[in-house]
Amino acid sequence: MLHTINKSPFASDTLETCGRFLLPGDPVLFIEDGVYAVQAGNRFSSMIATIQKANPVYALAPDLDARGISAVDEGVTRVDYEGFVELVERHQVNSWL
Amino acid sequence: MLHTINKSPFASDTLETCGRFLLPGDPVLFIEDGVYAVQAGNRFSSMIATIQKANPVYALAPDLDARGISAVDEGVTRVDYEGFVELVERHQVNSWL
Amino acid sequence: MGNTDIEENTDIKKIMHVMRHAPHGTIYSYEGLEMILIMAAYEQDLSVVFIGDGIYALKKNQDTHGIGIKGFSKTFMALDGYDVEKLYVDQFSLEERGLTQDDLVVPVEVLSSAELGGLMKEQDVIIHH
Amino acid sequence: MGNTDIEENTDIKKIMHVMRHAPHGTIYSYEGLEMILIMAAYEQDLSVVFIGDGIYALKKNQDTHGIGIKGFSKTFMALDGYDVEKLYVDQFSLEERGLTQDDLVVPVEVLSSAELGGLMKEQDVIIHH
Amino acid sequence: MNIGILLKEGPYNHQASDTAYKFAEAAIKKGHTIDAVFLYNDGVGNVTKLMDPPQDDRNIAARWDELSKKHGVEILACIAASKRRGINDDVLIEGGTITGLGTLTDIAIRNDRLLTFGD
Amino acid sequence: MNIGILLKEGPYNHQASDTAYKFAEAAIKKGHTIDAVFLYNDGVGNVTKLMDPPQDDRNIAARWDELSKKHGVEILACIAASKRRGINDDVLIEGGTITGLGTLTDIAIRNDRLLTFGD
Repeated sequence: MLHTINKSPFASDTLETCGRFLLPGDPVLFIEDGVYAVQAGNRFSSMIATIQKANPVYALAPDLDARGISAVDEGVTRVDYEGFVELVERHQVNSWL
Repeated sequence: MLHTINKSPFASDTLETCGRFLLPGDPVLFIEDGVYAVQAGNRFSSMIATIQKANPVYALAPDLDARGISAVDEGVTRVDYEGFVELVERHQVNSWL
Repeated sequence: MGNTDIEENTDIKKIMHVMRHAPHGTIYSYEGLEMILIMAAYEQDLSVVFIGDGIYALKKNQDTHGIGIKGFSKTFMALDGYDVEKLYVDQFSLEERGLTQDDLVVPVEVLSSAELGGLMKEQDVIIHH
Repeated sequence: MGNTDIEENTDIKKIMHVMRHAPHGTIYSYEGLEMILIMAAYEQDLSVVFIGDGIYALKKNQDTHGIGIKGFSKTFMALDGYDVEKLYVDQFSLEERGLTQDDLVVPVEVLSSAELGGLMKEQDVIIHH
Repeated sequence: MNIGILLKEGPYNHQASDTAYKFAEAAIKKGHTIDAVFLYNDGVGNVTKLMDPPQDDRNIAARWDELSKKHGVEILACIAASKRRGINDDVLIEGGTITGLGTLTDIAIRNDRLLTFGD
Repeated sequence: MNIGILLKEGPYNHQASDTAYKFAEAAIKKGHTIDAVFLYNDGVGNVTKLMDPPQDDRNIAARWDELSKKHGVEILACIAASKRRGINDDVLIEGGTITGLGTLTDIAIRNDRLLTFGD
């Protein structure tokens, strides 16, 4: 199951909430304001590292670029909208609004 | 200066953010989903107690009633819309949306 | 059993509604409930999960008279009559709010986050409100 | 000095705009900036404060081409030309995001929360975006 | 006391509209003047006369219209925000006016208070 | 693969509408079928033809209209949510339809995926 997160972790509890329901192996895709979570070296970097122990983490590249985020946490994979579609091809989707 | 907070502290960072900018004596009024902050015995009770050391805390009674909150943290004053107006008569307003 | 039956069988989808917003401050919980009531007529495998502030929609003794907005907590009691019987509450969210099952208007099953994660994994469709 | 002059003088209001939302995910920051640009023509005592995710609006190297939304970070550079010179950033919010002044498109004054609280207290009007 | 209101969210979806109305009502009852309600962001959605909620629910647009007619409260929608969201004179309630942000600045200047309601 | 989209926020105010569109575009390009975009909550605001954004900005309603006409994607607005917010046939884009929540249920049942975009 693909989990998408579209909220800034600083403003909203969505990342922390979603994190409790992830099963090992479930991919997590950050989109929209959610991508601030994977900016390298912010307060949430250790949480992202923890998630990555059991779950692949993706971030939507156009959303990163729009926000001027060039450096993302290690191990985070950048995908474009086509990559988003490919993740949806492979998984049912759980959009944590 | 009257500070109003209208977001649930569980979902949003508004309470914690506003808290950093309060000056001693400034009243804080919780409205709408913000009133969940003063429900007695939840995770934010100690933060409300800390704020009350320097700031009077109010909560909008119609919003408490609408949410079924009968027990509020000690020291929190219930006001109706008329009481809201009275606070505005006495203070400039800072609405933390 | 013919192919038609099998076909019909696979047409039953597991649809989960996840209530995440507090009532009244925003409409998501209310309009979410409206959606659940309509979907209930379609004989799918529906479940409703309350996570985070979504739990507050079930709080007893809500009186919305003063804010001039229609209350709807009692409508959750009607779900049973629509054969929507799978109501789950996230234990962590409940405890964090200092609430217990006794504070809620309907009987629910309280589950751990891990158990709910497992249920989510089984779904064909998940809609957050 | 006549009464008229005093009257005019007290007509100058201290108006503070508090930018609190990240850009692009919602429109608040963009429409907030539109409001500031119009108000700038009215010769009031304007200030703009960036708190929490509001700081992200000032982040360098934003390229919104891929999401199909107009970028506006460079418009903050134009504020100076409109005599909006009081741009303040909350130090705590900046550090929490692993950012420094070098990451921002315009020169700002970085203040502590206590200092910003003091500035807020002096205002006639505060508008959050 | 003269009070201006800035309302930044649309009807029904957020409580902001209801709280702003209840506040205005209480302030008027206490003898204050509500100078204007200025609608910004999605707030412009408050003044479409096409709104048609269930019969047992409040009609938010009609309520603002009545406040305008009964108490002379100006109900103003920002033109730029309105254009983005499909609000124009064709759908505007009688008591509403579409205007620019300069008007909001005047409201901020001429009143003792400017209160913001939103999300 | 057949995909349905549920869009829960209005245009411009939230990025949801843009992300949903970009996703639909990419999915179609990859050979998938976008069956329908169902608009709920403030999402119904996506389909008013009165929308008139600045010339250098995208026109979100026109974009959905085009998606409908070019690729046969049904653009559907929930009737109850629309009535609350003043969306009716008078202001609806040509490619849009106002319908009930039963239609969303059908969309959820008949597609391989139902993706939600919102706030």
